[in-house]
Amino acid sequence: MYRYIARTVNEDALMAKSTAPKSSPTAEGASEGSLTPERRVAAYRLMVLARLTDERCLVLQRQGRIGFYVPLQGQEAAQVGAGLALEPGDWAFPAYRELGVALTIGVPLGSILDQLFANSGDVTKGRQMPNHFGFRSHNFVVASSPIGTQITQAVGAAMAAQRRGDAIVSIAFFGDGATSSNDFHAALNFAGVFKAPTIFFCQNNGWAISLPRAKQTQSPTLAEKALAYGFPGEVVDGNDLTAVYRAVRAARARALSGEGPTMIEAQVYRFGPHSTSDDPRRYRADAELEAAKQKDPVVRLQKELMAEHLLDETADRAIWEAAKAEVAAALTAAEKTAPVDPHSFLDDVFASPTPRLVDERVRFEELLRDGVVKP
Amino acid sequence: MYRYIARTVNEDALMAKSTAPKSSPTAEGASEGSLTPERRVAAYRLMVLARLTDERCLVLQRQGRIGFYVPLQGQEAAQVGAGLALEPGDWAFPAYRELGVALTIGVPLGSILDQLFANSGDVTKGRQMPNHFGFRSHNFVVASSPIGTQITQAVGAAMAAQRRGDAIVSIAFFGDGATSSNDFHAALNFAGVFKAPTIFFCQNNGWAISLPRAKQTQSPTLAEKALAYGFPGEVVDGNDLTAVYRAVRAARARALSGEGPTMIEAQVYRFGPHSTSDDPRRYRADAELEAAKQKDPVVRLQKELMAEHLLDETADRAIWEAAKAEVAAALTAAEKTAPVDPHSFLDDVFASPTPRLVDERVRFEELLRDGVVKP
Amino acid sequence: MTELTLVQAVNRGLQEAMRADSDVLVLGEDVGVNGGVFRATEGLFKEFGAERVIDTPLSETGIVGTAIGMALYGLKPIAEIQFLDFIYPAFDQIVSELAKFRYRSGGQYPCHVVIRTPYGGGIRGGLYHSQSTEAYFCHTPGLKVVVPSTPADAKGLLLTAVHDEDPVLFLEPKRIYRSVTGEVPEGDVRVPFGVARTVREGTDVSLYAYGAMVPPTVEAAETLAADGISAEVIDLRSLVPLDEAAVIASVEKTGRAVVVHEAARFCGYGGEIAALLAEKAFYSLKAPIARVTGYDTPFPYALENLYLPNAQTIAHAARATARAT
Amino acid sequence: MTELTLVQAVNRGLQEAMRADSDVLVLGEDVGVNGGVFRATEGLFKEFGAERVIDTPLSETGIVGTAIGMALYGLKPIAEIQFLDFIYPAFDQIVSELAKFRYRSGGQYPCHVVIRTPYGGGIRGGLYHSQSTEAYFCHTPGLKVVVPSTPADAKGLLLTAVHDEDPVLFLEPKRIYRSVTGEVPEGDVRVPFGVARTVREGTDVSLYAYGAMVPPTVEAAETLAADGISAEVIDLRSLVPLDEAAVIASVEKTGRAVVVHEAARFCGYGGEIAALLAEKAFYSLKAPIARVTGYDTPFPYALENLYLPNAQTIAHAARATARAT
Ligand SMILES: Cc1ncc(C[n+]2csc(CCOP(=O)(O)OP(=O)(O)O)c2C)c(N)n1
Ligand SMILES: Cc1ncc(C[n+]2csc(CCOP(=O)(O)OP(=O)(O)O)c2C)c(N)n1
Ligand SMILES: [Mg+2]
Ligand SMILES: [Mg+2]
Repeated sequence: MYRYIARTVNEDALMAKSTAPKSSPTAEGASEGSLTPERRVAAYRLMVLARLTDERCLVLQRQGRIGFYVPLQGQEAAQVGAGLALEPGDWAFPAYRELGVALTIGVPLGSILDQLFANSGDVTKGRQMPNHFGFRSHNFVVASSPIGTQITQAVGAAMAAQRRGDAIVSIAFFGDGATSSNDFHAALNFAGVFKAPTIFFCQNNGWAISLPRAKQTQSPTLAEKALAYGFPGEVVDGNDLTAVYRAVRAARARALSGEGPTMIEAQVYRFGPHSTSDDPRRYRADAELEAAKQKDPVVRLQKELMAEHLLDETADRAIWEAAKAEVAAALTAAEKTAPVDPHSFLDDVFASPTPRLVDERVRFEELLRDGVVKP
Repeated sequence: MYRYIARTVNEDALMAKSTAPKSSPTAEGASEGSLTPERRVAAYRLMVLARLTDERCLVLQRQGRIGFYVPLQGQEAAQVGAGLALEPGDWAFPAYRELGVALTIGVPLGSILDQLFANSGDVTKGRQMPNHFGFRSHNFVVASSPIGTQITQAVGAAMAAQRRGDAIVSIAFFGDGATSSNDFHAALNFAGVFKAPTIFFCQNNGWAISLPRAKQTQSPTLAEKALAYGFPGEVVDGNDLTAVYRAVRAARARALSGEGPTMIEAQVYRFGPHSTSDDPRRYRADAELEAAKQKDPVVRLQKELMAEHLLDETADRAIWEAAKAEVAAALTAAEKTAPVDPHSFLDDVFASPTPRLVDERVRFEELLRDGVVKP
Repeated sequence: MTELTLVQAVNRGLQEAMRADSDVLVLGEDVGVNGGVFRATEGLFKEFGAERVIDTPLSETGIVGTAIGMALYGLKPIAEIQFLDFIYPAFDQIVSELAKFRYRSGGQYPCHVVIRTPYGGGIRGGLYHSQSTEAYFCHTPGLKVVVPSTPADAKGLLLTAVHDEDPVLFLEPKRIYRSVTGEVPEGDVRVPFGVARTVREGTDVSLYAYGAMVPPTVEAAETLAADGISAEVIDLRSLVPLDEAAVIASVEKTGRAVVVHEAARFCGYGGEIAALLAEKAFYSLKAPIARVTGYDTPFPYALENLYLPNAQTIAHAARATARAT
Repeated sequence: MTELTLVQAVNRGLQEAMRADSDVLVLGEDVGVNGGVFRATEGLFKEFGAERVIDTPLSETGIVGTAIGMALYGLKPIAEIQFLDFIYPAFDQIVSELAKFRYRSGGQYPCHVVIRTPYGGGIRGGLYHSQSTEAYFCHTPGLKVVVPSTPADAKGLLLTAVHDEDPVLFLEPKRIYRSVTGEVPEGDVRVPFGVARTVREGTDVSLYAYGAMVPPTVEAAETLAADGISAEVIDLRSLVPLDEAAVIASVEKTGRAVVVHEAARFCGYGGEIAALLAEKAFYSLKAPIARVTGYDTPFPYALENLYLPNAQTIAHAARATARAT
């Protein structure tokens, strides 16, 4: 019974039972694993749209037109790849960086911008900081700021679907930093025990604000943490759209077949600051960023599509122009949209207001009427 | 980069890099791993004392002489083995079941009984339920009830020792159930990152109240969870005193050499109820208990010592009689000790009382004086 | 009507709700095969099976976090936390998530989870099996908090909780789980939230209490009656939403108020009642507002009987309040 | 004396304490190389190194849990929680462990951890970068809770906190981190706990505030002065232990009280102040006690300016209180 476990430094052992081939952009065939050329071009369009939206939003924030912004550049392939692998009915539990997932599953850009502007078109009614999206219409559960909490919730939703007999999965999006959270542990443990049809999709972008991946945990990969909960984890190149898509499809199939959860670690790199409040020059070397940019997922897919003659320069230019126009139009519309109703912050605490809240509304109306507070 | 990790079902891989031989009672030699015959006999004495104390306390609780009790039967070898492996200066962070550890590191039985009786001899001043021991004199940090919290604290103490340059380790005691707690995750992660000289000593007694080990987590062993944090975990037969001792000594040496933490899963079985509030017949099969009792750690060591002629029936009887007498004497003393001072519940909230607490004491004194409350 | 203990009434409430709606399920530690450490879920596992009476790993984070996910999906989970003292690993999920889901999603995601948990002292449970920290939750907008003190209210409030559309913390006074019995109506008979219960009418002083403090408060009122003091006893039972009208109306009648709870005094729930009266019933008040509460110390083990309010200390404070000039 | 912002004063306090005692160390998320997301720990990593300015993984449980272990061992850890809104994963360690260690060990194990954390609204931070939940901690026996509103107090209270023997929650009003500047003494100049600060004397109405609510409360007092109402402004600053004597003395003079805080009203800290006055200054009170607070909703993003108290709403309530008959 005396045994000593030393897998930690044994990279080979990790791969011993590899069930999937090393990725290669040409490895297609298994329908679950393949993206048609059309879908890859569509994915490219989405990645370009996400990239341009992002660039624009960073400017909007600097101009004071939106209050805050969380950029996603460098994570487009991971987000679009994962989004494409989902089916209608699946439930996504995002963190705050998942704008690209939202676009991919069909959330209109305008709805996204309305949230960033916290205007009257924002379905979350201006209650949350920018990037904390939620679209019930798309089973894109409203994000919150506390790191990790959505992971456990995703497991609960999956358990509920299981109980109802619904053939859907839930997918939790989170970062490398979130693997240190309480909820990561609880979620993966419950998912393992209850064989919940959940996909744990970790975008390891190398940083939790200023803390590099290497200082977050001593495990060689994040994916292998899944083993501590009795199910497989997988590392995937998050700059490789097809690889991400394939991994999520496989995890989805596994979940639906009743085999339980999978963790996927998509290795990407955060090109921008953590958020518009952050200055990464304080803690990270330019060289690291430059090296990462060599693997830019948008450029990578662009090159692949061109090499495969699925795209030429004219078509490419058209895609970028169309995206630019789409962003501009959506932006104009969002900025024209009326601000949020000043009374609305008192709504939705409960299904119907308690007497205390009714009182508070009366008090607030009086303050407004008397000019003590001004909207 | 596409790789699939499937160690979970591969028991062989677990053992691939085993650095220690399979246990065998005769494998001695390395001084770290050996217990002298004298120390093994002394260990047996402690195990007998723990067993008899336990039996007596269960009776005391049924008789209403103490309010509550948490038995440890079945875990004597794990506790005494671990306790023997510690050195003065090491810090123990126990849960509520570690009476045997306390005895082993030299806490007088009388002090233990005083805590169970919550009398004026209780160094914790009757503030906690029975079994929540704490003895600063022995670096046996006061136990609390919330599961898991001491594990993270043990890591902090180890980091502090590291910073001070003290050549000591901390050891956290916890059960199988506690591996599901938030603190387990935080503690092992921090310990891995900071290479804290901590030993995570998990007594897997098969149950978290009514939840069997198999339903707590899907990982094949608990020990292998350590790998998710980048350090080794080890499964040890918790009924084998020497194996436990050896594992803890090895972990201790590793910690002191700066290599970092180790997790040890001592596989034992909880013979009794979870606590005196519990009725295990509701959820566990008699047969399972009977099978476990075949491996009774006290009987096992008794047989080993006899086979090795370190003990004969006369000496054995003397050990049991002496222990019985010790328990009886300590009990008489504890029952004679005065109850805790009725004013004392207002002390020790802060280093010195705030005005509010001074007021409350005045109010309390008035109530006492006026006979409104009666001690 | 059946005569039941308070914990049996909880059990019947759960059974009733689960029979009526297959979306209702129970999850928590030891709730299944074992029937709960206080037997509140006794028999449910047998009747409804492991899919609806879920024994979870030892993680309150996991219990509440997954319950939230289930609720978002449309189920009606009832999570048991074994002791209120052990709810803190779930505190982030409760205050950051459960309480705020409806609000922060702009009403898109109601999140209806019921969290049941035994609370309070008097069972020789020491620091971690005795606390009353209802004020934390009452101070968290978006949560409802209720505390029965009778078997009928236990079942009736629980049924309301299960059918409510908002998250509810359902606090069970474990000290009177078995010591209080009473008639409980059969079937789906609900007790509404936001309505206090006048246990005893009176004209000289208003005594506000809830949970396990109701019986000693009533006993105190009886003692006071012998002294010629007529005390009104209000069982608040719905801490959020609070029946402010009833709280105020009583003091408008008596002019004097004593608030009773087990929790530590400083920033406890009694502070809110006192503040409410000092704002909205100020001109009716004839005497300082008294609070009879636990002391501002952690909860002690050996001396809990000295720490906790009882009929004598309540009567003592009420007498002083009734006579203050 | 140097003119500093509030956050600079915090930084100087940390530096001072770390220079004076090598047992003092800082740990938290992004506190090291990055100098803290608000720059409160700027420069410390460079001066004291990675052993004393510890960048931790993203786990508040781990931060406070390990800080407790360090404190038990004898170090003096100062844990930073990036936002008060993110303290809840550590709530169990704080309320169950940190607050109770000394008590439950019979005084054997003091546990002196300082937890620093920015709190409060007004920075467009939405639900999770704006909350003021001090009442949770004030209701937890065994914890001290302080809130500076000036740079001098920020440094002085922090130094007291570091040298105190008990656990201290040190709340930093992030809204005025940079907007408030003031003279700060050099060296180890401490501001004692348990002593309120009278910001402005007055005779007609007492205004109690703390943290980022102090400046608008002072502004309100100035407005009132123009109306002929003399308002006294008390900066409570030490919430636990509270300077009850000062709170009561002010109302004994003015007869009227308004309590101001950002937190939601129900069961907020203002309730305790009102209850204290309604008990111990009852006969001095001439008007209902008013509370000017956040609403009983989660903290909103777009409309936070409507949610938060400001000089106008404070003056409005104070005027009504001063004139009530
Ligand atoms: C519980 C909690 N602690 C701290 C924070 C502050 N914080 C916001 S994002 C972040 C880092 C998250 O890193 P990661 O999970 O890798 O996600 P990424 O931002 O890289 O996408 C931190 C520490 C928080 N939001 N929640
Ligand atoms: C946070 C928390 N949740 C629940 C409990 C109630 N409880 C007490 S002991 C226990 C089971 C612990 O099992 P394990 O860790 O295996 O230790 P053992 O009792 O078997 O030694 C539970 C659920 C608790 N004490 N703390
Ligand atoms: Mg990251
Ligand atoms: Mg166990």
